[in-house]
Amino acid sequence: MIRFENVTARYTQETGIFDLSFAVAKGELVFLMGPTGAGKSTVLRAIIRDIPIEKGIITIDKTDVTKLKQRKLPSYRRNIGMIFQDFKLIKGMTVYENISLPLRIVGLSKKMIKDRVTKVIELVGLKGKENSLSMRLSGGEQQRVSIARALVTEPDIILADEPTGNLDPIVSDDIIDILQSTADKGTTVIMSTHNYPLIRPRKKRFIELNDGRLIHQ
Amino acid sequence: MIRFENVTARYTQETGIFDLSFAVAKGELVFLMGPTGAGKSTVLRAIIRDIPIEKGIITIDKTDVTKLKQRKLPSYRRNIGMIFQDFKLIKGMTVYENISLPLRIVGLSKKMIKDRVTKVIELVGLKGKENSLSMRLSGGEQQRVSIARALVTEPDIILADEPTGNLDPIVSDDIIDILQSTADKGTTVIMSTHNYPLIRPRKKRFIELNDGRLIHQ
Amino acid sequence: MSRIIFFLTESIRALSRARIPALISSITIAITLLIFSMAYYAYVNLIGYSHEFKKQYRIEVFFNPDVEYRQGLELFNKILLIDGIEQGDFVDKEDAAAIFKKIFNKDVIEIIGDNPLPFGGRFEIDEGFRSASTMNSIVNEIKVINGVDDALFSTGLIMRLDRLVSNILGVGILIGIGIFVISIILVSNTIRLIIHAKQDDIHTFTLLGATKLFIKIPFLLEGILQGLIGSGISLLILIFLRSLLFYILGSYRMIIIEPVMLISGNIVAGCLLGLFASHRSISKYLK
Amino acid sequence: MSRIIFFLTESIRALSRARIPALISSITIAITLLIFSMAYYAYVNLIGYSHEFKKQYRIEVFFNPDVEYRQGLELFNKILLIDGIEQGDFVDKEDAAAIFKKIFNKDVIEIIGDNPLPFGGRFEIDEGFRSASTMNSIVNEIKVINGVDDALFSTGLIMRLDRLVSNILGVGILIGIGIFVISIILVSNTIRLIIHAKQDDIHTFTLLGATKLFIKIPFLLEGILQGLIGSGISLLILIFLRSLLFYILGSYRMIIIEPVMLISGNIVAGCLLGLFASHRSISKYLK
Ligand SMILES: Nc1ncnc2c1ncn2[C@@H]1O[C@H](COP(=O)(O)OP(=O)(O)OP(=O)(O)O)[C@@H](O)[C@H]1O
Ligand SMILES: Nc1ncnc2c1ncn2[C@@H]1O[C@H](COP(=O)(O)OP(=O)(O)OP(=O)(O)O)[C@@H](O)[C@H]1O
Ligand SMILES: [Mg+2]
Ligand SMILES: [Mg+2]
Repeated sequence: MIRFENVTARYTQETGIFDLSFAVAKGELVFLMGPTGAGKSTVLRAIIRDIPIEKGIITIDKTDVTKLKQRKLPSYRRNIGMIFQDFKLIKGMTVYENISLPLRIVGLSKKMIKDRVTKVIELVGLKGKENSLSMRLSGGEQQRVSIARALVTEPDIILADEPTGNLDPIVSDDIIDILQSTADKGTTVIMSTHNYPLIRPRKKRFIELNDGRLIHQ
Repeated sequence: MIRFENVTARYTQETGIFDLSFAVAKGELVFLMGPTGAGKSTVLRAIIRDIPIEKGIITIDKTDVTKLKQRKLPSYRRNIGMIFQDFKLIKGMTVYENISLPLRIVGLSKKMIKDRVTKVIELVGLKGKENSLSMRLSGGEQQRVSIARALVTEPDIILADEPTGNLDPIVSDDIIDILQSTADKGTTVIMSTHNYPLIRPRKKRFIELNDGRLIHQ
Repeated sequence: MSRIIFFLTESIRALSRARIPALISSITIAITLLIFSMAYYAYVNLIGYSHEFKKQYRIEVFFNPDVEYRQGLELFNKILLIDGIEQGDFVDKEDAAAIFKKIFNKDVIEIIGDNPLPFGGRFEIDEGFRSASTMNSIVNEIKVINGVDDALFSTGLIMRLDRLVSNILGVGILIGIGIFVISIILVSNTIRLIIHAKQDDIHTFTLLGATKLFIKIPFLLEGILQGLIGSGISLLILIFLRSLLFYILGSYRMIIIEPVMLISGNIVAGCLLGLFASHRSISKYLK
Repeated sequence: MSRIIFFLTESIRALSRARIPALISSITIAITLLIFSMAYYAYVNLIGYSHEFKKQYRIEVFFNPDVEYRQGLELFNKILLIDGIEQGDFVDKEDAAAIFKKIFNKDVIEIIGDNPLPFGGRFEIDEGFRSASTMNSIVNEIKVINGVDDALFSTGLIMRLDRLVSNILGVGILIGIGIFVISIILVSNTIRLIIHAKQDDIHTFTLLGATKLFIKIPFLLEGILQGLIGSGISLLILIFLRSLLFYILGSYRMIIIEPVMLISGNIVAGCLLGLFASHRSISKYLK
């Protein structure tokens, strides 16, 4: 469970998120909507503690993550799979290396890594690209790598920041299906998107932001 | 007018574009479609001479651009406004600086630069963000900067590579409207996209690629 | 004109935004200039030191035993006028006896009852004439003077000093060239790394139609600015070292390089280094 | 174990992908090691040179005028046994006369009809005893020997040499420390620039839950590898310079540092430099 209580996190006086309160249940898939600059990415970055939180409490299960000590952050973040809007791939690494990175951070055995990575590579449709450097991929392929990297650790929480911007509608739908099925297995998923047509048929709960403020949940 | 005649440009044996032939008339807006990895970006990179062309001829108006000398490239490229899929903004520059860059390259006076840049900034909806560093923008804002930078020189050709991936459908439609109106003024526009729903209502000509080969035009 | 100002403000802004890389390359330039300055300083002082050492270059002249005091003085003054003679001491019979005593620890008069030692002179040589060959020709000139019995100088010592000095000069020049080459490599490398990190931006610039010159100029200006900052840092450290040196070696005589020369030299060398290194580096990324 | 191998192959791969930065920092390390090695070499040779120069440290001993040849030899041998005396030349009347002739250009026998000069000796001093104070105590020891009239050494020259040598040693140590500090700054700066360019990747690593150690290790290994490559380059250049030196100065006597020591020293110093510099740099980006 993820709960925001009156969370404020600012970049400048007027940009950021302000006094946000909402909750997402365990195993739920929620869409985070809003126009450009609404603060969707900021919400996700707040959860992963990538920006300082000025006020308010973010609770995950029962712990207040705004109070986590610096040295507790690594293990906290390992339970979160984030798909970054700008992918954040390691340019000098291959597809395989990028996707296996979180598992190597956890310290899994080589064999287990191989099993899991092979599986997600197939899942996101990157088979055959394992050994391509990530900077030598098309935009859509890079986005798939980013998705695979978030899925590979089978985390408790998935934060997907505009995960389908470079994918065509059919593939995008497949990706949302994948996210839905992980949610069904108990993972909490928050996906930010502007793509109303893509999510409209799903009739899921969505949280809507504008100018850093909640306008619908 | 842009004409491809049996153009082949490869990254590896099987990736790239192969034996492509098509033509786009002056003042036309054409969509370039196809799934991830189809070769859309490769086509646009071939036009701007960002990749070596192995075989075939690309003619713009009457010149064969595959034969352009290295030192002719700058002036050739100044007539093309490209919206890059990965934005290619200069991180350390502000919005204003990024957008004015092509004009400074051309050598326009400070005053003219200011006029033009202010106009496109308003056009793409970035007013108020002029002095933000481009790395401090949301994904959608970055994409708008990239669009504005391509429009600001009022080029003869616009190559838009997935220009709306980080924008919501309404803004995306506005952007396509802008591209359409520049085309109506005589600019040739090629826009790559996967977003079929976005362009379907426009009933425009589209060129479809798969695996680097033409499958529809 | 406005373009130049534009480029200048641009590169100052770029520097202030990428402070760490700029600072690092300025430090590298500063270190280079420091080493340069200190090497130059050491070189100047070594030459000075060797000249001082060479003060001991002396020609000993012995007059005929029958030369009397007054005639001896005349001869002495005559020799003093020879080119290359800086100054001299007249050695009379008593002086010679003292030297004898010093060397043999015996009183010559006590031994013989009389002082059989001749008058003579001891002459120091002008700086410009302090080499084995020039001294030899002076000696020959003295020898032919009527009343002079012999003139000598200790060839071995002078040869050795000559060799030492020319060795030091030679090695010094080699080291200088070495430092120069290494400086350029180090500064180039630093700036190359900075530019390497910016190659994506450079590629973007070319895709936007920028000419090579347009891309280069900001980097060159940055290089010059880094050179200026580097020379500033090096001058600060040099001033500090100078005071430290005075404090430690207070009494010691040291040849200090003229401040104007030092400052202008550092600034010019810094700018040239920055300019050259950034030119070299940027050219590698603009084939 | 498998993790170590993983990290190792990882960093070798990283190096081979980012060849330019790796090469540049290896070159910086190589230059540093080169300067180190050459400075050390120069230092060792300077000390050697100064020792050779000091060979001219000599004590002149004069025996009483009534000391006869055989007794003189006995005294001479006695003095040779004194601690600190390396070797000696016996000076008999004829030698003394020759010295007299050399200095005063006069034949003492011609002047007096007899050779009034005493027997004596000229003694060279062991390396360990070549300082003004130790030579003074040796002289005092000699002076009390029965039959010795006087013992002298030229204090001024020795004082000057002493001072020169200790100056050179002092300055040498200062320069050594300076080189050391500058090396670390230069290598750190280079590696810092490389890491600076990777700060986005480092940030991504932390967002993926990597611990500081996990992020650090590859950089440290890379640093060590760069140190290894750097020491390799510096050794190659040193070998080349060595042959060059032999070629140019062939006949000259030079003290060559033992190859084993040079190689191991370079490798160890290179690795430490790379390790230390990368540790310092990466720590700045992992607050
Ligand atoms: N690092 C930053 N420094 C300063 N301001 C920032 C930074 N990142 C984002 N902002 C600003 O904060 C606001 C919210 O940004 P955010 O990235 O959360 O928007 P978003 O909803 O994700 O938009 P998009 O759909 O375009 O990705 C924007 O106005 C943006 O300009
Ligand atoms: N620099 C590169 N080096 C090697 N292969 C590349 C490079 N860039 C792209 N490719 C490969 O070439 C193929 C076509 O890439 P391209 O970027 O043209 O696809 P695209 O149609 O633009 O896809 P997307 O919609 O995902 O952007 C892909 O299979 C991709 O992996
Ligand atoms: Mg966002
Ligand atoms: Mg593409």
